[in-house]
Parts: sequence; structure tokens; C-alpha cells
Amino acid sequence: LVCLALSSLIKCAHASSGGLEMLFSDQRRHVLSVPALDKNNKPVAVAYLIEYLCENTMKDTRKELFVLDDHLRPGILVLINDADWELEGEEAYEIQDGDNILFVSTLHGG
Amino acid sequence: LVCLALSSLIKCAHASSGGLEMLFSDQRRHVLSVPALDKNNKPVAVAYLIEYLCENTMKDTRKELFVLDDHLRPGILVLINDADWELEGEEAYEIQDGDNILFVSTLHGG
Amino acid sequence: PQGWRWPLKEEEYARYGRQLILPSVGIKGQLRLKSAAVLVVGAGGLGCPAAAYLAGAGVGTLGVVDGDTVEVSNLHRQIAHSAARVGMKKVDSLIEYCRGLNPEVKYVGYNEHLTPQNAEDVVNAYDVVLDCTDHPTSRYLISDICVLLGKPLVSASALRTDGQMIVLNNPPAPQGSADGGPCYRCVFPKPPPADSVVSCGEGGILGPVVGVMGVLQALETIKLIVAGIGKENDQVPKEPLTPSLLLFSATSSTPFRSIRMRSRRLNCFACAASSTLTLKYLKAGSLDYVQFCGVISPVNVL
Amino acid sequence: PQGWRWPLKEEEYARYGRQLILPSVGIKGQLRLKSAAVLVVGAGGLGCPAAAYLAGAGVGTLGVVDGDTVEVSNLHRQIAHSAARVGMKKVDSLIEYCRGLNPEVKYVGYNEHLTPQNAEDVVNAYDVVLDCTDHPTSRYLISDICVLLGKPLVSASALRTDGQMIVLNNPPAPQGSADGGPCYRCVFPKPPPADSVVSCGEGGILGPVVGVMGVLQALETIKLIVAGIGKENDQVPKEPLTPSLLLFSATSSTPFRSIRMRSRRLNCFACAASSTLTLKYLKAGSLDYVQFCGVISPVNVL
Ligand SMILES: [Zn+2]
Ligand SMILES: [Zn+2]
Repeated sequence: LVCLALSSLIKCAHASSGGLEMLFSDQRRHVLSVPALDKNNKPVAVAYLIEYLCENTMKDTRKELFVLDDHLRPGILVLINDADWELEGEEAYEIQDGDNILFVSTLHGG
Repeated sequence: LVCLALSSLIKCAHASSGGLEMLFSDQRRHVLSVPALDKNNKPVAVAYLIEYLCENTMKDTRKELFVLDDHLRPGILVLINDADWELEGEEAYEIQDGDNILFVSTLHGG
Repeated sequence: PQGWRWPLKEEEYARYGRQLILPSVGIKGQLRLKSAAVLVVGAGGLGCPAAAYLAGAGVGTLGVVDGDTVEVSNLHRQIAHSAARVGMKKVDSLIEYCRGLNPEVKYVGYNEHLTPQNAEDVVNAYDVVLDCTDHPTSRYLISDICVLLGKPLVSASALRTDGQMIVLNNPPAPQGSADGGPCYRCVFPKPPPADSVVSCGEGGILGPVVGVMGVLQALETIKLIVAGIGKENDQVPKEPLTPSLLLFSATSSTPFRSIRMRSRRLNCFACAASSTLTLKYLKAGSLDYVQFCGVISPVNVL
Repeated sequence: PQGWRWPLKEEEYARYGRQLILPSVGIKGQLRLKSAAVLVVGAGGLGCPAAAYLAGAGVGTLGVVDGDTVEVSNLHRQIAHSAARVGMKKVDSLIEYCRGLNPEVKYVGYNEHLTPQNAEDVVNAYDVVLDCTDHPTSRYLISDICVLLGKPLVSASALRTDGQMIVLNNPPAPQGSADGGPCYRCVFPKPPPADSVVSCGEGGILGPVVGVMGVLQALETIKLIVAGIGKENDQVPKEPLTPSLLLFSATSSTPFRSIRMRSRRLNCFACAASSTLTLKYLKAGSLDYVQFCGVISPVNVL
């Protein structure tokens, strides 16, 4: 649940909830190693993390349940350090030392 | 709810819950400035914080509801960074940068 | 009794004594509860416990909206119904239970689902609305009518072992006012793809998971009323309350998380200054919630 | 029907279908629930919702212990009772409600308070115990008997706008075994001074606050049973589970906190190797819980 930016790598453990874990081999938490800088030598943004998760972590073939038209699909909340990512710059948010990133599927049952 | 150790002061905001706030002017959170070193030039321990709270923050005259025989009275939990203080050395625990200290009165109603 | 000069009846002091003596409630809070009308939309896993604790607390009027009938598969989580009431209208069953608990409350049942056509008439008389329904279509409709009529909305949902709760449109300032809290569309501007929506029937639900969320809805509602909602409140906050989304995950080692959410969205379809949403527009059926949320296909996963 | 070859009855598939389809429950979990006996001590603000959701989930046997009678001042939070049942024994009232919800469960009522003398006979037949009582004396007694009989204990409490919950003696290893979880005495070795103990009657209680804690007790109990408690469990953890204390504060912006608690106390009066506590000792009345917890004086504050 914590992201640590190392010299060249971001070690990132993110968590999924609300059913999303089914896309990720039924695990709620993943520890990842993501490069700290992207191809253009810029700090890695959440958009990159989403792409990375989709390509490397997701075992389910139905990528469209996580990403639609190159963006996170509607109905998935991204929570950065216990705040809605809309308060933090959304996809452009640059992942920092010690960040805490959570993907949550919105629920509708009652 | 966060304790910051500065050069010579500990700025400490602690929280009370479960009825204890009644002893502290009905406030749940307090921001305090406590010396970072005690009289013997040692880092301040939780025991000192309890003494300090009793002498400086508590408005209620019934100190015995917080301290009994120079120790915290039974029925009050001290939680350091979301862990029982018994896991952290109890009264001897030395307050660190960024610590999070919570006093909670145990409840018995149902 | 003759000559009784207290603000509450003798029976009410006995019944509500344990909450009356709380400094945060008091006589003033109890009178606010007594004069409040609360609408629970959905008499299922969320609505049953929510209505139970609202009735217990002594709200003046409790309205319940649901068009369904009690089934035996409801009973593991819908604790206000009973085996003997299988086949009965859920609205009637829930009200029968609540009346047994507290006959002092005025109960109003709406044995129908909320629709764009009946929404205004149903919701108008209430002070707070609880969304205890189970589909995105009703969630967008309830939010829209709460924006249009200026009602705070206590919204919760649950599935499998997870739950979510948020208080929306609080305070319920008019469309375009920056003083209001965000609505459901501010937080979720686009509905999820229809084939990613799972109901409790399809995905399953653990009873106490949805139960906890329903009880917490009652708690938030009582807190709103006791503090004085909307116009009644003397200390209207200068800045809008930004809500907190409560996440619950029964299988996690830290089962609850509180997430800071955004304020009103400047281009929100429902609550922005630019919004074209009106009561007339809604009632005319110009918004097709079913189409907006997509065609529901029976096969799905999330 | 004749020739039915499934592990559950047809009616049970219908009734429990929504929880059966959860991977964490399944047929195996439902059969474990059906074969489990759960004891709820206290039929008040915690016991009512806890028993409701345990009955709903289909535990095989549900025992309820309480010596009190339903009063009108209970009804704002004790949602299984009703105005018509004021004056009835709480045990009978709660069981009547639960039987209405789920007649498939076997109910056993104990119309008495738990005492050192009856504790062994009452608790022995159960697999899990819920402490839904309202005083330190009963909390120490229930913990002691659970240690002696090897029962996991789901303990909760509430007052005013706060609540607390912890799962104790889990796993319920014998006295002196380091494989067991801590007991109530490990966590609270000394009782609070008697004049600092406040009951809900004196301090007040908001209904949904104690309601949430009771529903969460049912949830923890179901999780324990479905995962397989005690000996039944194939994967007994090598290290004892250190429990998490859940704190709830209805007025806080982050209302829930999960606190890591200690493991068994090496010199615990009840569960340590050196403990002199035995069933015989308990039953003989050698432990005076009232004296241990101090004389109760009516004037107090915290
Ligand atoms: Zn909006
Ligand atoms: Zn112990």
C-alpha cells in the first residue's frame, strides 16, 4: 500500500478493492517495481502506473474492465494518500516517496 | 494528532477519546509544545508527556481520573502510532518525530 | 398528563432518555429529530437497518420507497423483514417492523420505485434522503432530484465484503452555488460500463457488511438533523463541506478508510451554474437513466 | 424433496444464496455456520443487532443470555425488541424476533445473568462467545470462562458516541500456550476504578453507535466460523494472531481506527502458564468479580 521512490525504481505496493482485485489474480495488494523516471526522463505519473499495471500486473485479459480509451474506465476511483486523485492532479500526479495509491471500484449494491 | 520533535521543543497534538476529553476542557485534540529533552537532558518519554498533560493541559481538578499513584490509571489505553504502547515500551517510550499518540478510555457499555 | 409543561411528552423522555442526555443531542436535538422528515429509498439490506435506527431515534416522519416484495433470499441481510412476511410488499413489511419498534413515528410508504415522474412528489416533503438502492440508474436519479429540491443525500452501497458511504449535497445549496457540497455526479460524472455493474444478487453479499453501512447511514442522518440541516442551521459553514468517502472492506486488516473527496464540479451536469437540469426537464422524461447507464446485460464480472 | 442429494436443503440454498456465492463462504462455509453454536451474552444494544445478523446468516444454534426485562428506554437502540414486548424478558423478546427472521436456527435462551456458578454450564456447548454486556465485572468473568473452556471471544462496547471492538483468545489455545491470542486480562490486567465506569444509562448512547459495534461483532463471528475456528481449522497459524482493537468515534473525521494490540501476557492472571485459575476455582466463587472491579458508586464522570 506504500510507494517508495528509490534511485531508479519506484517500489510500489498498491491495493485494489470493491471487486477490482479479481482482475489482478484475486490479490488485494501488489508490490511492484516501477522505474522512477519515464521514457522522457520525467518523474513517473499515475497515468504511467495505470499503463504499467495493465501491461505487467493484470492477469485478466479483459483490459477494458480497467482501462477504456486509454484512460481509467469510469467507476474506478484512484485514491492518493487517502484523497480522491481529482484533488491531486489525476493522471498527471507525479508519484512521490511514501505515496499510498489505492484503486477502488465503485459499488452499487444495497 | 502528530508529534513533531523540533530542536528544543516537541510540538505534540494528542487526542483523547472515550470520555477522556471531558478532563481536557472537552477538546478531543490538543496541540502542545513539550521540551524535546527532559531535566536530565534525555529525550522525552511518554511518562513525561503524561505528567506534562496532567500539570499543564488538564483543566479538571480530578487528576486521579487520569493518573493514580504516579502512573496512568487503569482503564486508559495509550496508543502510539496505532499500536498499544505495551508493544512500544510503555512509559519509557521516547517520543519520536512524527509520532501519533492517542489516549483512549476503555468503554464498558453495551 | 394535564399541566405537562415540558417540550417533550413524558413518554418521550422515557423512550429517548439515553440519547437525550448526550450533550450533542439534548432537548434541542430531540426536537429537531421530531420535526424532521426522512426518506429511505430502498427497503433492502441498507434500508432495513437504516430505517430501524431512524425509527428508534424518533424522527418525526419516516418515508420508505420500494416497489419490491419480500423474498426468502432477502432474509439473511434484510433484518426488518421476516419469514412470515415473505410475499408482502417490502414497504409494508419494513413499516410494520418500525411501527412495532416505535409507534410514535409517522410512517409513509411508497410501494413503487422512484422514477423521474414521481420523484418530485415523493421527495419534496422530506428533509434528508437516504440512497439505499442497488443500481446506478436509481443512484443518479436520486442525486438529481436531491440537487433540484435541495435535500442532503446520505448514500451508501455494498457488495460482497465491501461497502462505501458518502454524504452528498451537504449543505444543499442551489445549483451553481459554490456553498454547496458535491452531488453524486460531481464525484462520479460518468456511469461505469453496464457490464461492469454487479448487483448483490449476482455478486453476493455478506449480511453484516451491508448492515454496517445501513446503520452508518442512520448515524450520519441523525448527526445532520441534530446539528440542524440546511436553512435551519444558524452556523452555516462559510466554505462548503467537502465530503469524506468511507470505505469498508471486511477482509482487510484496517477495515475502514476515510477518503477526502472533491468539492462541487464546476461543469457538473446536475449542480453547476451551467446545468440545464430542471424539475420540468426531469419530469418530462428527458433524461433516460437506463440508457445513460447502459443496457444491462446479464453476463458480467466486476 | 425425495432424492435430494445436496449438502444443504433446498430452502437453505434459497435463503443463503447471496452469501453462499461468496468465494469466502461457499457451501463449506455455510455448513460450518450450520454446525456452529454461538452464544450472545447480553440482549441489549450490542446483542440485538449481533443476534439478528447471526440468525440471518444461519448459525446452527444461537444462545442468548440476559436476566433483564425490556423497557421503553431500550427501544431507541435495542432494535430487536418492540413496544408491544415491553415488560417481557429480553431473552424471550430477542429470540422471538430472531425466530421470525430465521426459523431454521435452534435458539436457546438463558433468562439469567452469567455468574461464576452458571458460566461453565452455559458457555460449554458453544463454539464462539460474544460479549455484549455492559459492565467490567461481566467482561472479566466472560473472558475467564472463555480462557478456561477454550472459546474465542468477540468483545465490543459502546458509550455516548464511541465504540470499541476486539477479538480475544483467538486462537483459543490452552492456558500457558504461546499459540493462543490474548485474553481480556492480557489487554486490561487491572479494572478501571469503579467510579470511572459509566454505563449507557448514565452516560447516554446514540443508537446507531452501539448498533454498528454489534453488527461488526456478528461479522467477526461469521468470519471466524467460516474460516474454521479452533481445532477444526486445517491451517492453524504458527504464531498466535495478535488482535486489532477497532476504535469508533462517531464525531471524528476519521471515525474508525485499527490499533495493533499485544499478544498473551506472560504473567496473565487467567491465561498464563502460572495461572491458578481453574473451572473449580471459578465455580467455587473464589473470585469476587464485583469486589475486583470495586464497589459501584452512583456518582461518577468518565
Ligand atoms: Zn454535482
Ligand atoms: Zn490473558
